[in-house]
Amino acid sequence: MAGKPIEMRNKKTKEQLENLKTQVEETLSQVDFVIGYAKGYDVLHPTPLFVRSTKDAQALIWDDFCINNLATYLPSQKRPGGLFHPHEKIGLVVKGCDSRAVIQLLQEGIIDRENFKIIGISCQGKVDVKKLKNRVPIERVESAEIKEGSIELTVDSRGQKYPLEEVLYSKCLSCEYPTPLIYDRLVGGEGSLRSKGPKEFAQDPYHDVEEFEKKGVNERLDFWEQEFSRCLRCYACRDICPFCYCQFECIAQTRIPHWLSQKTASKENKFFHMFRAMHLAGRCTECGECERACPVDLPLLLLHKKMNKKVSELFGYRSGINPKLRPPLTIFQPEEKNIEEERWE
Amino acid sequence: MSRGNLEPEKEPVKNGTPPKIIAFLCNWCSYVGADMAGTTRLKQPEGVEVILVPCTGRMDPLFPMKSLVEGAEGVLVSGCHPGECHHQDGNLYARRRLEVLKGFLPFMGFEEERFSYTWISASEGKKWQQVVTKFTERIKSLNGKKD
Amino acid sequence: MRIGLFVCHCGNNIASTVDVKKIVQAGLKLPYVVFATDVDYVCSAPSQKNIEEAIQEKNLNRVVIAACSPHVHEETFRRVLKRAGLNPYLLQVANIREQCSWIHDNVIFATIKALDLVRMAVAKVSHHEPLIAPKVGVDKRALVIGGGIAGIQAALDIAEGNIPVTLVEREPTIGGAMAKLDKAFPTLDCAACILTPKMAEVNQHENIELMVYSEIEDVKGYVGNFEVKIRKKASYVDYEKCVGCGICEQKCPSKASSKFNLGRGDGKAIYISFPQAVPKVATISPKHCIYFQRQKCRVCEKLCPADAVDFKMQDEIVTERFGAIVTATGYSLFDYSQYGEYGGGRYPDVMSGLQYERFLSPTGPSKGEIKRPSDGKKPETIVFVACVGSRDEAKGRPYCSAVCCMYTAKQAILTKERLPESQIYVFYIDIRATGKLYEEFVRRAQEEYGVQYVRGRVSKIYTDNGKLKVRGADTLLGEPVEVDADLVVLATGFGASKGASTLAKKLAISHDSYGFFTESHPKLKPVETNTRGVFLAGACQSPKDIPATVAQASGVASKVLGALSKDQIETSPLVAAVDARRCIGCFQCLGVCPYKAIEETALNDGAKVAEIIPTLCQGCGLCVATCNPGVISLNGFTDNQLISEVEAIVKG
Amino acid sequence: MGMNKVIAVEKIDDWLDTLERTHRILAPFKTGGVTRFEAYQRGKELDLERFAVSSPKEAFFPATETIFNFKLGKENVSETVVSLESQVKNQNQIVFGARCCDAKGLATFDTVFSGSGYQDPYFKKKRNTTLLITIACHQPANTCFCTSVGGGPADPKGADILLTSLDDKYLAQTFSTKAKTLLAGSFFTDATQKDLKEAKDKNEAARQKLKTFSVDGVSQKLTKIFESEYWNEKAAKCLSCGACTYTCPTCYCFNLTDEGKSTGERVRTWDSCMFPQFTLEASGHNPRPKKDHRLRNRVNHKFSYFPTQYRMLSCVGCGRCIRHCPVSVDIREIVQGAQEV
Repeated sequence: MAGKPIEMRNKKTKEQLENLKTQVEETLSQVDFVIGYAKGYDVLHPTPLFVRSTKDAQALIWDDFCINNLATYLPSQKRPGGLFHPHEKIGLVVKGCDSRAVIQLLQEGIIDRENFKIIGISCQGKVDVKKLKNRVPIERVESAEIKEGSIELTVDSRGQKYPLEEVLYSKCLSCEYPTPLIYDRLVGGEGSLRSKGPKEFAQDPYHDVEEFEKKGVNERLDFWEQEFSRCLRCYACRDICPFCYCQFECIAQTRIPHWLSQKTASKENKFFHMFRAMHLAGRCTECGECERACPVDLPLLLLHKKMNKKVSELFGYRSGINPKLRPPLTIFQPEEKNIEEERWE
Repeated sequence: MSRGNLEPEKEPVKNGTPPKIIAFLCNWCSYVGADMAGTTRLKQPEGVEVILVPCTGRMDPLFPMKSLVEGAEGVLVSGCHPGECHHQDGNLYARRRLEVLKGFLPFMGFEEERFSYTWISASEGKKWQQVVTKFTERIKSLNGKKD
Repeated sequence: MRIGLFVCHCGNNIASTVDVKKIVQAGLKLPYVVFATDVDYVCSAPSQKNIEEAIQEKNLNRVVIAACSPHVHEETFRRVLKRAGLNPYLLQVANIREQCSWIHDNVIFATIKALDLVRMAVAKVSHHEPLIAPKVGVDKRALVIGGGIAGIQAALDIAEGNIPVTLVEREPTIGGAMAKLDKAFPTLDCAACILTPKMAEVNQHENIELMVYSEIEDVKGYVGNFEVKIRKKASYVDYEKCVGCGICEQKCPSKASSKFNLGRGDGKAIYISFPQAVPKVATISPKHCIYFQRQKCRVCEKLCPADAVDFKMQDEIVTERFGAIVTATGYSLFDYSQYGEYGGGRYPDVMSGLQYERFLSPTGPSKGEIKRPSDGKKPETIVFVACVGSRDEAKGRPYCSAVCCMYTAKQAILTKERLPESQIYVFYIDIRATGKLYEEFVRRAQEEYGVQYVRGRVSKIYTDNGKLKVRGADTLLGEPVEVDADLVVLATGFGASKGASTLAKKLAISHDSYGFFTESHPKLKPVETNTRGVFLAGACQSPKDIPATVAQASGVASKVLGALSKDQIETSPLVAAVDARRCIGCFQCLGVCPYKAIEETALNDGAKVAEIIPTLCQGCGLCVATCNPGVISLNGFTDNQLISEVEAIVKG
Repeated sequence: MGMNKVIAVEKIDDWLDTLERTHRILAPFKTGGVTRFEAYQRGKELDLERFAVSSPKEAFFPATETIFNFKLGKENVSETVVSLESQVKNQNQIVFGARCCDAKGLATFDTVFSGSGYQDPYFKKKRNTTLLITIACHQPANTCFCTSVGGGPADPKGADILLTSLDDKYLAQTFSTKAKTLLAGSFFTDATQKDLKEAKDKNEAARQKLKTFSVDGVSQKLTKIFESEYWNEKAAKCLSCGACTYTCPTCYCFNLTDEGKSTGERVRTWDSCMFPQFTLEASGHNPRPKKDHRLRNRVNHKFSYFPTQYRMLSCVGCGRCIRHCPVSVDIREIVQGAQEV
């Protein structure tokens, strides 16, 4: 099919990949390793790649499935003795939504700006593999390609086609920051992507929260009762979250303090997810990794988006946007504008 | 809610039993205010049981959350008025944390009326009686709707 | 675990609505409760003895006492455990009186609730650990902030107890408001005559270090170990060399309003506040000094015989350690210009009580001669208006300032003595004359000196061709009254001294909404604050007259001497501690601690973790609720203890 | 010799209904977009095509299991007595729709819980009353590698009955005496030689679809490279969560805790060697503080420690640990990579 105009989107992605490789190689001199994406066990599942040499860099990929929020590896620099990569200088490939996590971590002071280098890469929205999973047996996918605004998959050597706005992540459909808010280098140029990215598909980011809030209280109670009965307590949602950097000391598993047991009863699971939402209030940057990591597809992002909606209503604060702001629950105002004392008369 | 292992001769009047409400009171203001309501014999419903905390700053939102998840019918938190906290900033941090919790609980299927926080100084025994009576009524009306 | 349960009847205070016997029966069924009994008055001496015996006989290692509020007798019962050889913190008090028997009528429900409270106490006490109150050394030195009569008296009494005192005063001289008075009621002694000897004594006392023209910059530490930074403001005159001859003040060409005379009467850029000032030294006010404003003049530098003027002086910060701190920062006058209807601030012949006192004083602007500021003439009719900025809800000043009725009567008598033929009116609401010989004093003003007391508020003061028209009402006659006055004195009430709330923040003490510092207990601990080691004396706590102020000053001195008499002090063990092994080094706790009691430290593998200084920690628990991994525990209120109480209620 | 019967696809639901009267049936159902083993209920959407998230080990090794209930009572006033009361329900179970790898995983549990050493009564009671009806796998996923670890898409090992799909009907072969009772009844007709041949061909075709790699000598090689930097590289991206172990059909580690104060229960819950708390000692020392230690341990356990002790791999190649890993750590790549270090 020579001569057919290559999909504009794919052309951009390919250029970015070439540019990314050179940027990563240049960054190698300033850091111990750079984390990017490599081909995973199938075309739909890229996997984080730790690049330590130009040879490793050749394995770098960049496509419509590279979704991992690599900022989750940053807090590990803080503590030698325990966590992942104590005191090594890290380079990181960071998309727009991931960059909010980097900024929020800076705001919380758990990482030091000079300990890492950010290779920002502007993004055109990523395909949500779980939306594909509900439509086709993705465990037997052979190929996947974007063509004229749709994705074409071959499974069991049969072609399937779905329009992009049906399969992109919901966070991408309402994306406000396709270009990273913080970076040392930018791949794919900033100018051309100043447009809001896939805005034309845009939805209000909190429409699902508002829908859920319309339900009656018992309906909501039963919904969570039913959802949380599936939770295995594997803690993948906690361990992938960039802000759960106290994962190895988490009170979900301690006896002192003993807030809950490891029983997988719906009540205990519910309490775990509720207190995690409380701990993330005014911090979570809605990257959606917890929902992606959950083996039993719990609607976890809904929880954290509700909390962020409440925090922004009360304190007008959105996480991970302005590095100078202190997270709202670590400060207070003598007079709170949006909090009225309850009237008892 | 079982009544512990007290076996009174006759089971108390079922529908008359006041709903059980947990009240976390700060040591310097609200607990003293509740004591003052006691010294002035201001009658109150029998369901409110007080847990003493050194300051509302100590109030981890997980305590009201755990109380409600474990089945408490209502949770109250009260401390010194903003600006008069014995420990300076305790109630000012608590106000933000508890307001966020108050907005989150209904989303998880708890009626909004089941959790409340307020400020009661050491001399406001009367206000404490009012808060406790009003709050118990609210919980009773909720239970009324339920069964 | 062997828990003893003691349920009190409290006469019939508890027994009237709580079936105590049933609580004891049910209590015996609770796990680990091996002994339970009811007691008539558990706080009585014999009952305390019985508890001690029960502890030893039944070798109890936990005690639950179901009685009145812990605020009443927790300390008492801790001493009981101590005497019985048991760690005093293995105790939990269940409040079944103020928060149960006294507020309920239905015996069944009250008993059920009382049992719940007992079950909560048993559940919590089973998590209690023995706690040892840490002992700390004591710096046997005292700091007194404020050099008015309260500060002076406190400093002298403390110094007499052989404790070195540092007296810090923000003005260039001590004496405070009292130094501004001409006479003091009810004895009409000359205020200076009774004050200046004490001021001199302060200056010469070998145990008192005087730091004038200085302010408190920062306070750290805790009882026995305060570290205070004091800012010695640049006075541009070397106090060591200056002999107070006053030549500089005479020759200084600048014009300034005299701060000491509250803006009435002129003063100079370089000044000595008043003749009997202690220390008698000059100070330069940069705002009015021609050299500072226009880099010219320096007359004072040339003429000073002692070569004491030094324009290059800088503020100096001095850090000193103290065991106790006394705040005696006095009061400020209510700003009467807020009463537009009284013409305050617009009419020169309407002034505050203290300004009028300056006119009465021989060291005042008119050398004691009563003259109308506007035209210097002798006033024939003088009107005093009581309760200006006191007992006035509308102006946000509902309280009574305690002294205005008395100083108004005094000023009326002094005026009548100097202007016998003058006619004096006093508009008042109620006369407050409660001190010794106070009522008789006011009666003398009315009968002997013919001062005309008119009961009613003044509604308006306005000028009509040179005359001040004072319109009010006479509620006894039930008719309006209008007086043409030559001079009006507003008996202005007390407010907190300027900067009181900033000082309160530095001392970690609280204050009410008017800025008066909060005492630990209005009746039983009037001179202490809720922050151990910080004491109060005088008007900074609430408006009061000189006799009450001096009494409080001597009272606070005994408190300070008591606190500093021991070589070691026990601080509360109910403080927080970090489990360094589990701390992840996010330091959110450090960010919220109101007492700056948390520091960064490093483990041997280089990991940075938080560490709490037990003696700085006041046990508020803010860091515990902030620590997401639950790594900080607060003795007496750990997460597991509070959770066990919640579960005792919910799970029954 | 086992029986060979045939049952029409539309008869499966009726068959399950009759079985349900005498057995608790656990089968893969789709709820909330997730296929997982749940108790049978008429009307639930049975999903035999997609892979269940976690394995059917739930049937005999549940995520939460009460070992016994305790109650602190009082004989006489002064000393507290603990009364224990444990009830293990006697319940006939059927695991319907497990894959051959899941069934083979059962062998690991049998070795550990009722092998030569300590016999776990809770496991044994459930194991003896549970029948496995597995289904041959004709469309393996791209993460499956059962043939590389001594298994196969139609390997009957561990199964009581093996169903092989023949388009509109299933061939049902029994491999245990108890299984024969399940095939009575009108739903079944005898299988013909044609059916058996067709099944054999389908199973062989499925086997061809799978790429096989060799694991010879892996156990010894893993021991050799224990100290190598290899593990640091492989574990770099790992988040040290429990998704791989909790969905794995052969992971059997658990935790025992007492919950409750005056009344409560001792409860057994799943635990994961990937959590740091797994090896945290009371002293605070942790022999495996870093995630590369833990990943090395997980792979070594499956491919070195267990085989050395019980002479069989404890990995059945189901690929769940790959599919459910949030960062796609691939155990195949680790094992093959280890051979070249």
